[in-house]
Amino acid sequence: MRAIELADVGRAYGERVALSGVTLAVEEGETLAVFGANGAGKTTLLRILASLLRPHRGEARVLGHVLPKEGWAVRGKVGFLGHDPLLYRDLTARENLEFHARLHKVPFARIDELLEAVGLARRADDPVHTFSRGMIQRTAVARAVLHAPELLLLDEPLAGLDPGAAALVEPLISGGTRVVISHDPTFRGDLTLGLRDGRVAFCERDVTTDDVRALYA
Amino acid sequence: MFGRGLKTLSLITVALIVGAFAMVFFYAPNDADQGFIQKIFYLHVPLAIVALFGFVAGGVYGIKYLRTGDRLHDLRSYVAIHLSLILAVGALVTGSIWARGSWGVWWTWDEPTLVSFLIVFLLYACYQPLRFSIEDPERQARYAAVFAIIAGAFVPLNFMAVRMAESLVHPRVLSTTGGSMPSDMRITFLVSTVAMACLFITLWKYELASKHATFRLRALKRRLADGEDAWTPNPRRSAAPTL
Amino acid sequence: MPALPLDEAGKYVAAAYLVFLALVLIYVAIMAGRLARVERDLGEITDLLEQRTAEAEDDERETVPR
Amino acid sequence: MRSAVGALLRKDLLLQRRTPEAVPAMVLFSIGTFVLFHFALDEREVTGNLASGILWVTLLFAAVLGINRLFVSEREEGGFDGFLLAPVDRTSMLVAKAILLFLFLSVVEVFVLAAFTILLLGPSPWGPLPELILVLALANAGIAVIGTLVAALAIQTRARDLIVPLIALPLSVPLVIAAARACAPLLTEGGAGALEARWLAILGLYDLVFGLLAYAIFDFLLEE
Repeated sequence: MRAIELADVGRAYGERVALSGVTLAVEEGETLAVFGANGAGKTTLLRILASLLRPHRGEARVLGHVLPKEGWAVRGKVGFLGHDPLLYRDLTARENLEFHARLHKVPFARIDELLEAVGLARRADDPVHTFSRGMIQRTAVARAVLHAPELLLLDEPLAGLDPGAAALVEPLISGGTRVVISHDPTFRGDLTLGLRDGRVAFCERDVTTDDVRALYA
Repeated sequence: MFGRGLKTLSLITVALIVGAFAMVFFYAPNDADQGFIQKIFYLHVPLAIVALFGFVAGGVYGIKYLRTGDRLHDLRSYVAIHLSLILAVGALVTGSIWARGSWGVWWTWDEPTLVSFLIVFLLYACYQPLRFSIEDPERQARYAAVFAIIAGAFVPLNFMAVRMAESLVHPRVLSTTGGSMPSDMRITFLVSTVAMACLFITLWKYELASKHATFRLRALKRRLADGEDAWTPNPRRSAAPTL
Repeated sequence: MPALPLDEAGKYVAAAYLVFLALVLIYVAIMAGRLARVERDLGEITDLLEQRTAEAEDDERETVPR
Repeated sequence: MRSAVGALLRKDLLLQRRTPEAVPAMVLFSIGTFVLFHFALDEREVTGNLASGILWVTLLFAAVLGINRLFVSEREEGGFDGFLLAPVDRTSMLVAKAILLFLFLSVVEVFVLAAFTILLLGPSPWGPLPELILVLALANAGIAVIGTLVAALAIQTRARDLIVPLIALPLSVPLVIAAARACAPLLTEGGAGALEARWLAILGLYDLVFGLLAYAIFDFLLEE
């Protein structure tokens, strides 16, 4: 089964067309790397895949379900890590995770496991607003993978992380089917998508670093 | 497509309005209590009733929009509420004039129709600002529909509450529509109401046709200008729906 | 409540009906403004179309002699 | 749905306990308004219609403050996205927020009623307390439902602070009519008058109509 199938997907915000004519397919277990300058439509694509945005045209299938009609079936099966950590600043890391665990009906044992894995076990009961940027990002990663999602949608998952923290987080977010937005031109997935001004610049299995760099020129 | 039958409808409306006003002044007798001033009744109450139904119709089209996602329903809802607002202003002003003539004051809290209309008017006056403060056209349509449905349900509830709250001390004509109103007055009132309803429908269709034509024209212009697909949205932000 | 005499009441009744007339006329005026804009838009579209056809003819003329 | 409502409520109450924002502000605002009414009306004591009117107008304005804050944490800290990503019924957000607003109002009313009795009210409200609580509960339910709807409607607009009072005040007119008229005889000097059933009927009808309506259309306010 294909994890993601997009056919001519497009989306506009009012007068501005953010994304148009995206066609691609990602097999199960593969990683799709997405590149593009700021405002090229990367975040819009990610939000459409997470069923947070309704595509205005084209057909989108995620995990075999048509969006937006079957969005309810996709929800809970994707792990979404966007720019925004989606954490309440006045709650502790543990309370935030407990809230999401209740929504996703995940046993609390998983929370301790994850807090240990991202190296936050000692700070778990401090409010998130006392955290540094890297710690917030680590908590957000824990939140995104809390319910063991079938598909991970990640927007620069390693942003703000030092090499040590990145090494902690890496195993949590690799292995399964992924869509990863990155600004590191050396990052490689099984399939690489380049976006420019909301349109597909390339979508291939073999790309060179120069191809990627050309997007930002 | 909205213009179909508009001409016939307009002619019927003109005939009905002229007929209704002629009946008001030449057929209906002067009211026994209030005398000539009661002639305002044939204007004020139909305005109020039609505006009321217009608001509720806006809510019904809001429901249709949410069910189907068809932007034309949003347009219908918007135009119905927009026109009803204008009629509500008319109902308020004529009611106020009636109060001045009858009781010597510009405003009276003893006339539930008038008080309810003020409240309903205040609520619907927020409709345009609400639309205007939402940028994304799709969200604008959706939220406007939700507002139209809430407000549409609010209209009858509000009337009930206000009617119960006001002590009915003044001689009120509307309460006599059922029984003791002379039949020639009742017929005049009915004709006036039908005429007003026809006027509303005519203007509604007229504005729909106008708005629809404007959108299609703009879409055509955009296509000619830069060869873009027709789905590129309208570059001007406004409270009015876009297609 | 004593009924107002006709000459007194007539003013108010006339005022009320005039309000109604004024509302309808203001509406007509607003729609007239919209119609003017539609007319202008139509003019622009016609110009654009003529420009296009003129360009197309120029292209043809250039390619034919060769 | 019950577990989602529970999760949302628990989270909101926790947030409220950690950084109490809405409730203290609503209480202080109400007491300030009573002081203003004292000077504006130049009355040491109020009874009957006047007392009931002051109480309800004050409570309604205080409620608007709470309504304005209801979804702020969701919007500013990504709560909407986090909630929308979870496999739960979207209406649970409405239920949780309406219950939260109901609880806010109830807590506020405990303090406000006490302050009102001390500062302005002539007759003692303790005799007709059960009837008073019945009216308050019915009116709170209405304000909670309509407040949640208006708050969700306004939170995504640019003029949120303006839209909330502009829409919420006219919408709550029937509530205020019924609640104020129902309370007036209860707050009258020299023995409480009887509670009129028709006002309770209006309050109940209002709660029912808008409760069902909110349940049916709330989903559309959360999409995207």
